[in-house]
Amino acid sequence: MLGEGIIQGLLETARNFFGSYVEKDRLTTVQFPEERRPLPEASRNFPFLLYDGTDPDAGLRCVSCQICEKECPPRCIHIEKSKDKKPDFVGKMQAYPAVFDIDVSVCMSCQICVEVCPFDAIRMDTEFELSTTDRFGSLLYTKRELAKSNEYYRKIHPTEAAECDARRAKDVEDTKAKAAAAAAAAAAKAAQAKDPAAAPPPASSASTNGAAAPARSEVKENQ
Amino acid sequence: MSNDLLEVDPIAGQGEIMEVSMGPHHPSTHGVFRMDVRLEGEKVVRLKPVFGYLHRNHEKIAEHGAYLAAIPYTDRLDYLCSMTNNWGYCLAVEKLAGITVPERAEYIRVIVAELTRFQNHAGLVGFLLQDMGASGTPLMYAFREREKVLDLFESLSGARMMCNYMRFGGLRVDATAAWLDEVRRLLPALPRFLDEFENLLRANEILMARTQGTGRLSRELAVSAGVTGPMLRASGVNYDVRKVDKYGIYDRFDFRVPLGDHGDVYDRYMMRILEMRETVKILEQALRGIPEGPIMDPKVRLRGLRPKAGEAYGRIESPKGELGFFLISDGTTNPYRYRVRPPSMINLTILEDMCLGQNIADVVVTLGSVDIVLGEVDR
Amino acid sequence: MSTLPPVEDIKAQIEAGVPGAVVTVVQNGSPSAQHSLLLGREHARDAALFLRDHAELRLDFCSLVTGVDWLDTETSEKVKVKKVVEGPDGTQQETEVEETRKTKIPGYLEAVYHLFSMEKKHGPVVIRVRTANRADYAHVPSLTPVWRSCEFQEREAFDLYGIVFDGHPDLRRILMWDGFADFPMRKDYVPPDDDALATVPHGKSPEVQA
Amino acid sequence: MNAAAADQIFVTLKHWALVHTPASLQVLVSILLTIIPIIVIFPAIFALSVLLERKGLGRMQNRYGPNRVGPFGILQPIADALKSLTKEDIVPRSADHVVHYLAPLVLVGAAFLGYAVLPIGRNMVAANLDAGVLFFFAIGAATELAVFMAGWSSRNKYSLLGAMRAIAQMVSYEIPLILSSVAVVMMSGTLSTTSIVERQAHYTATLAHWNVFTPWGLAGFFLFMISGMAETNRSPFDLPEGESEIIAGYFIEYSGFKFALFFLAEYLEIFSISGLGITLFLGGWSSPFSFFAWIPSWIWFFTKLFTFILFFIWVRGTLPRLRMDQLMNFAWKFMLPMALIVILSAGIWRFLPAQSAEMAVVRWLVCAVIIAVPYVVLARALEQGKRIEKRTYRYAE
Repeated sequence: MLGEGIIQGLLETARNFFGSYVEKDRLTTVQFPEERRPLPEASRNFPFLLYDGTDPDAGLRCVSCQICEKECPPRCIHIEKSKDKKPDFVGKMQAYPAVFDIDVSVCMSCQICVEVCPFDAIRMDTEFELSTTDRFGSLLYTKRELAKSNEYYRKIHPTEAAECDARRAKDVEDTKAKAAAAAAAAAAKAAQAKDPAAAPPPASSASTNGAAAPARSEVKENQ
Repeated sequence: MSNDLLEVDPIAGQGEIMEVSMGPHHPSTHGVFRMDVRLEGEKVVRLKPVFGYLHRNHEKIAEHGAYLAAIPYTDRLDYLCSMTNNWGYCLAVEKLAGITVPERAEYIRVIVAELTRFQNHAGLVGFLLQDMGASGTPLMYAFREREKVLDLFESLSGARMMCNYMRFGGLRVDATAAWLDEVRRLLPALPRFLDEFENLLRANEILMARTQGTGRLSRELAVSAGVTGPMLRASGVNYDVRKVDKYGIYDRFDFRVPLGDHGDVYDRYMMRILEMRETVKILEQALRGIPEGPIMDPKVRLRGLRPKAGEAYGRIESPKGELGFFLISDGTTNPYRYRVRPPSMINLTILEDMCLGQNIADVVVTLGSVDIVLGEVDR
Repeated sequence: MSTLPPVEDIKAQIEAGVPGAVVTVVQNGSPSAQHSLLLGREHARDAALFLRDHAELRLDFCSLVTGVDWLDTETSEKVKVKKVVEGPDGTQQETEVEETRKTKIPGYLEAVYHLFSMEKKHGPVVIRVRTANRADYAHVPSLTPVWRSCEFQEREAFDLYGIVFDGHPDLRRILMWDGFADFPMRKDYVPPDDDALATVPHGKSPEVQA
Repeated sequence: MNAAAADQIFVTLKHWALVHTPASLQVLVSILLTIIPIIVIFPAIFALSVLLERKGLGRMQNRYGPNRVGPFGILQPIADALKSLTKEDIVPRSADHVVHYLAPLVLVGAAFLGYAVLPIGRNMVAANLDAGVLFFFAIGAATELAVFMAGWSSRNKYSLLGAMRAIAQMVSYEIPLILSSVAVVMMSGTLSTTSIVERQAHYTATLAHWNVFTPWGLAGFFLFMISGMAETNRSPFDLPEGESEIIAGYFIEYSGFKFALFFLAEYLEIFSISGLGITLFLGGWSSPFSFFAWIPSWIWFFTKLFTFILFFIWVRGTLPRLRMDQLMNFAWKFMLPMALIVILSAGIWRFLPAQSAEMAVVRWLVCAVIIAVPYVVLARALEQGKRIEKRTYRYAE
């Protein structure tokens, strides 16, 4: 009969009207500045550069391999390699970025730079209140603005950071083991030279380097 | 396509023709879209869709980048359904390079794609009613549910709309057990929302009067014009790429494809409602069957993928219709030719045929029922 | 769902069904193995109609229309040629000498159609039609009269590649604006450097300037 | 202070003020004291109902609604007013400037004039005209002129479409609107709004003699309210401004304060139509039960008015918009015949005797059937004419 569906609809809106005062899950709106939803751990916004320790200049993990620059779909990363080198966390001499700019007005938060970085040097931030009054200049983030500490990373992405830390700790250990093995081998060689009869078996600990190893070789290939 | 309420039209053919340019700034064109409409009174005598305002030459951009770099750009095609866009592209690359996908990844793909379908259909129905002048109530109900789905996407992929989640050969990150539990918790709420929606609107006389018999599309024209998705099925053609191609693991799920008989706006609206119910069924099955295992084919090189020279066309059933990606490889790291088959744009081909002789108010409703997203139409 | 015969069979069927049609099978080297049929321009529309109306094929659904730009290519192949060379001892002797021969293949534009059947639920059959050259407006027959779905996609190929589809009912630019002169999807297209919204040039951050 | 004094407090105040003014100014002061409250109170209700509408719609849509300006957002109307006052007033270059300027003024003026004959309480009516109902409809028709002035002068295709829609709609719906009130006029035997209310302010047992308690009154009331909604361009009849089709209709080219005037006029019309509906069918300022008669009459009037406003908001939050042809169809093929039948039913009611209780019940039933049967027939015809149906769908496996 004419009007039946209309009355049904009216009842439904009335139910929602009163329901919105009673049932919490009807109101999905959050009163933003006062009330903030916790961001999920996977949340991502714009990239930042990680550094270890307290000094952003000394501890910056980036070795300016420029993979992210090349892979970035909108090409918003600009890197200039340093002339000199400095030791990285395992003690290997590596270049560092003299200039590392990200134009976040161009960046589309796709996270591909994070995925391709073999050095765990670039990660996604969760900070989203980034408005500026200047259209271009303040949205061009330089190395200094981008550098954030590992502690910050642990705070915003705890699970991911723990994995990353474990991987790096293993790297350090492997390097140490490698160095120790190399030292042992050298010592053995020296001993062998003295006494060829007592030769130890060759060191086997230097082979495992986990996920970082193939990535590293890839870096060389690309360069 | 006669207007049954105005059977007698004594001044037909004598009236003055008024040209109205609907859009690009118009509240109901779903973005920057223009229709050059010629009106005789309020009756449409000609309608030419004009678009390209959002054109950014997506295909050229993708041809300039590596295979990996195109994935985040596919998010921006149909920006409401980034997950299915990712899937379409990844499927094409997988065909091109002969990559297999682990089972767990296939299940997660189905889950996120069906969630996408749900939120897209819910949003579309809301927008359609908004176009009919329902002052936002259905839209807000739809958005309330969509919000929950987007929250899930955010906690899975890190972003609500631009998910950039799938990779050729699998997925970027695994879904945690907690996430799957979240989806399980959400599932019962979805049919409840659909019931509410039906209460609000299904028997509503105004809705029926506005949509039944409006924007009719015949079966033959729909097939010839390559219309796909719910719009095609509303015209009574049983063609769902999920059933036809059985891509991914869709042959493992038990779901039905609703079909309409009239091909009008009401049927298109109901197709979406019924498909949402089927989607919930697929989700339930997928969540029951999801195995443990890897989510990425370890042999795949995401960076610097160099497929053998050749070409491949991969297509999926996106919420809007058949979303296809056509790739030609010349053996280098960049696709030689990258082409999207945008369902929204092709579904627009017959917009004029559907609108001729109708009221200007029906144009808006008919356009709303096509379900276009200008990001995809214009690319 | 019926299965589709191999492309060679379809080629034979077209050649039998459309008198005078020239059909070539284009092999596809990728694992997808979607081989395609190259139709001659003169009989392309007849062949398309044949494919659409054929009782077993019933390719009633043209899913995708693509323009592809193939630039002029130069292939160089190494050929071993026998030559008479003066030997070190002064005698004439025949030796095989490698020589590179360069062949210039003129480029062309190509329209690729992916056909499926909604009735039989099979596909894809890929057909290609090539233009004679890469001139500004290169012609192929339009298949819009066969499949309505080609209408916008052919317009798009015209807009972005400059392929003129003869017999298209409404061939105008579709994505670019009407006054636009070039064809941006062509491989040799150079975008004009007039981006008014270009951001700050990279490397000009205050740190560097200082 | 007793109930009667509270009831008549504004009347007494006005008298007191008049007594203390010099005789030469008394006429002027009397006029001002009548007009100024109307000009102040109804726009204040406008502000309040806009807030209510936004909050109510918000809650119906599971949102909060405005809640930032002041506690619970109650100062939102002030913020809105400030915004519209400070906005730039844009007049299209090709517009007819004079008419464009006049249209909102004429509209607001016409909207205010209707209040002259609305009794908002016992002895509280600005102008007690003998032909009050006629005056109201005559003034109501003047709004059509203003709407067309706005649509025409803007030189915009959408506004012209909107204006044409508005004219067609208003003219069509004025007929059932007037016809449904003819039944009341017929039964009351007067065109004066105050007399119509007074005739309803009697009680049998405890129940008032409101027209809405009779079958013809109930049907007439619904017809009146539906036509009223259409007359004031409220959802679901908001076609003249249908923002999803013709963007904002006839006031598309208005901004700032002129736009606010259109907005104000629209709500004023809603209030005045509701007020007339209350006067004709719901006993005006009288209470429904005799034991509530101690509540001051003006409180009753405004309570009823707010109930109406809330109902309008509720309907707006629920229904999609009709199409032009369906709207016309509804007016001419359903509303008009129904209004005529209501008149017939009222006539029969008038002449059927109702001395005993049984007779009264019989009379009630007879008149109800006279209305119900045509309703079923006409509704069927309307649905079949449009061929609308609930559908079932098949599935492919």
